[in-house]
Amino acid sequence: MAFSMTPVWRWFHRWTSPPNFYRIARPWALGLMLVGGVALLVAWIWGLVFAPEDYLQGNSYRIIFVHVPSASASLAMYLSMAILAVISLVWKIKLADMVLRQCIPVGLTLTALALISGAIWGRPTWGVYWIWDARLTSMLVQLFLFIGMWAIHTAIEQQKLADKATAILVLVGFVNLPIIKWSVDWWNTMHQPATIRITGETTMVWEMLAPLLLSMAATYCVVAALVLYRTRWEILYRERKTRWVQDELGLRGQA
Amino acid sequence: MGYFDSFSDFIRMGNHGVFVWSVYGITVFTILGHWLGLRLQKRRLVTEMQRLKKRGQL
Amino acid sequence: MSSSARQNHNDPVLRARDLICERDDRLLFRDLQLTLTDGSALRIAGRNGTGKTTLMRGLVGLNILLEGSIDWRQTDASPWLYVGHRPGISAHLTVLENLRFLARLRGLDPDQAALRQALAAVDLQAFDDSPGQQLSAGQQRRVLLAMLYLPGLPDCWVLDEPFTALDKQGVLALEHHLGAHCAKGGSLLFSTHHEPTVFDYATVTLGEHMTEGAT
Amino acid sequence: MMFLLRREWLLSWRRRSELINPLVFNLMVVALFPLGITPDPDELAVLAPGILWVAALLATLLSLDLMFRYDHQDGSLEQVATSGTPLAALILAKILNHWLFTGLALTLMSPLLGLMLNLPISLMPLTLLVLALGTLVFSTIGAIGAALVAGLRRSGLLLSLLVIPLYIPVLILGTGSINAALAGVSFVAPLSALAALACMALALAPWVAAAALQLSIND
Repeated sequence: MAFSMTPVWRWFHRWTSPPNFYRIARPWALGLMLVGGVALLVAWIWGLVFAPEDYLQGNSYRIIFVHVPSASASLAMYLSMAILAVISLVWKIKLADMVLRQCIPVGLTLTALALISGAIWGRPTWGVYWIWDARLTSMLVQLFLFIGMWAIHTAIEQQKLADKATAILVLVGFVNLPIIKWSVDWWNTMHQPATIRITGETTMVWEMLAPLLLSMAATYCVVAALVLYRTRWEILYRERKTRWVQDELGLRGQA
Repeated sequence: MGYFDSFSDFIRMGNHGVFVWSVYGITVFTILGHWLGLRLQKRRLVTEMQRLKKRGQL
Repeated sequence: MSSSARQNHNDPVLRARDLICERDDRLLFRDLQLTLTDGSALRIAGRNGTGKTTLMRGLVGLNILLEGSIDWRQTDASPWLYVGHRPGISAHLTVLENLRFLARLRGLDPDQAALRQALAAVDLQAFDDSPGQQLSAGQQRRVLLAMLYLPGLPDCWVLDEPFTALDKQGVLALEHHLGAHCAKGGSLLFSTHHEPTVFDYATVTLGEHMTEGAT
Repeated sequence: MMFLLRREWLLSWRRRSELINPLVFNLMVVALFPLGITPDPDELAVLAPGILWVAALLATLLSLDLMFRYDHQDGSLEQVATSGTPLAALILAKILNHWLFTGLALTLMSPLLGLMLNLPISLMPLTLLVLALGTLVFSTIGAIGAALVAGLRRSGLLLSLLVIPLYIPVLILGTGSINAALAGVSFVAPLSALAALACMALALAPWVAAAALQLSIND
């Protein structure tokens, strides 16, 4: 490819080299974690203490400041993983594989968190912990998809093969996700559930919306920081046989 | 304080306290879990590498 | 066939540069250069575990662990014919059906006589209607080798340990066949433990610089 | 392409005793539902579409594991991969063949099972049509999963984990069409969506599965 000769490409290659990324990811991870952590704290206090009660759902709606950010972040995570999968398969950037690998547990956690918070929220709203509501059901399928990625990466021993197989599966899942969402929505309307949507379309008052938006932004920061931290670990693990990692872990002085 | 009349009101959240607080508790626990898990993995890697080093297999 | 056409392009059948292969955190080889020209044979040698099979599989696109620049000469069809450790023989197809399938995959359609002739060349003419599962591992391998006796094959043969399943006579016959293939302008990349005597070949030995580095 | 199909067909025919298993499994799973839920004919009629679909889905899963297994073990796959014949062509042949021997067979069984579940006879033609389409998608998407795990040893369960989430739209649309007909409303929307899904899967899956299989051949 002619593109592989351009300075931009060479710069990109150097920038994504594991030792370099390991180095530059640290301040970013730290910064994002701090900003995200503080913002999340502010958003939560705002949402828990100062935001008014919902006239329909009472105080249980305050779960929204966890549920919606984690659900939205889990979707965003899926989108970024699909992009990473393309980068991995087309341009064969090692770093993309490492980030992708560590996105899996984070995405899995976010999806699980959205599901659990949704279920707990369901109890005061619907009177039961679980309703086969369209959003919860799609979320559940998304959890299955994340579990699948994790399972195949664990099952294949050769690192490189595991990476590529996972990337393929991510893309297949990504193409399927809108189809799944659409079909679940259709299924849901057909069975006409007698429910209030926990996150309804009703317009929210500003006092609720503001902390919600802040908590979403904060969650994105924390999630990005977590992925960076985990990627740093993945780099250490995969490059453990190299000199620079052993220096990094303080192993070379000892012998 | 804030929207609530008293601190105990805030904790009770109009009988929804259990639900709200458990969700927030689980969230905090999850974030901490990721962080602690990573530290643990890293420590395990270092000890494993030290063992390899001692045996001269590095 | 097209010996005149073949002379037209002077570029080698295969030019592989800066090959590197890491497996299970172990460096098998690096900075390996290979060039294969028309009418020549190249033997990959080396002890077990030095990456001979990995190298050959990588060259024909069966192993993504092999990295580096691998340039096969552009041809219409697949430029190579690969014989690996696995026989590629289905247990539930007869020997003849298997051989015909191997040919059809490469766009060939040999007639019954050509197929029987090829089977006779590996001394399996009596097994033509036996299902693959009734053959021993060695016999299955020989069915795959029978493919080499079909007309119209690609010019470059990549053979991983082709002599293992054969007796002394079989080895000698195959050596003659390979020699004839090269004499006709075909090229050959192969690995063996023994050293063929019938035709000329160059040798690349894997793992030598590695042992030097280790001790 | 024809010679690939003929080979697959011949191989499946000679291993036909193995191919009976998913069908027997299908029958047994269907028999479990009345035992586990209720023998009441009216209630069963309501559940019938779902039961038929879930059983067909599970039976397909059971048979998927063998799609590439033999060819991978005996080295046929690497002969195909190095021959110049595209892997996608082989995969398409395998998909069609798998559907013929598993999907179509399951479909043809369904009226009988439908009778056992008190599904109205007037719905049988629709059931046949929808199941035929749906099992085609099962085979097609399943090929991707089977290709991903072809190189692994204990892969059956893993394969299910990978493929089940991808089967959910088919299940929804398939049961949805029959349920719609059962309720007396139009089933055109889910049926055409299912057909669209089948076209899309058939067009894309062979290529994706070929990429996956190329990985699985590595060792």
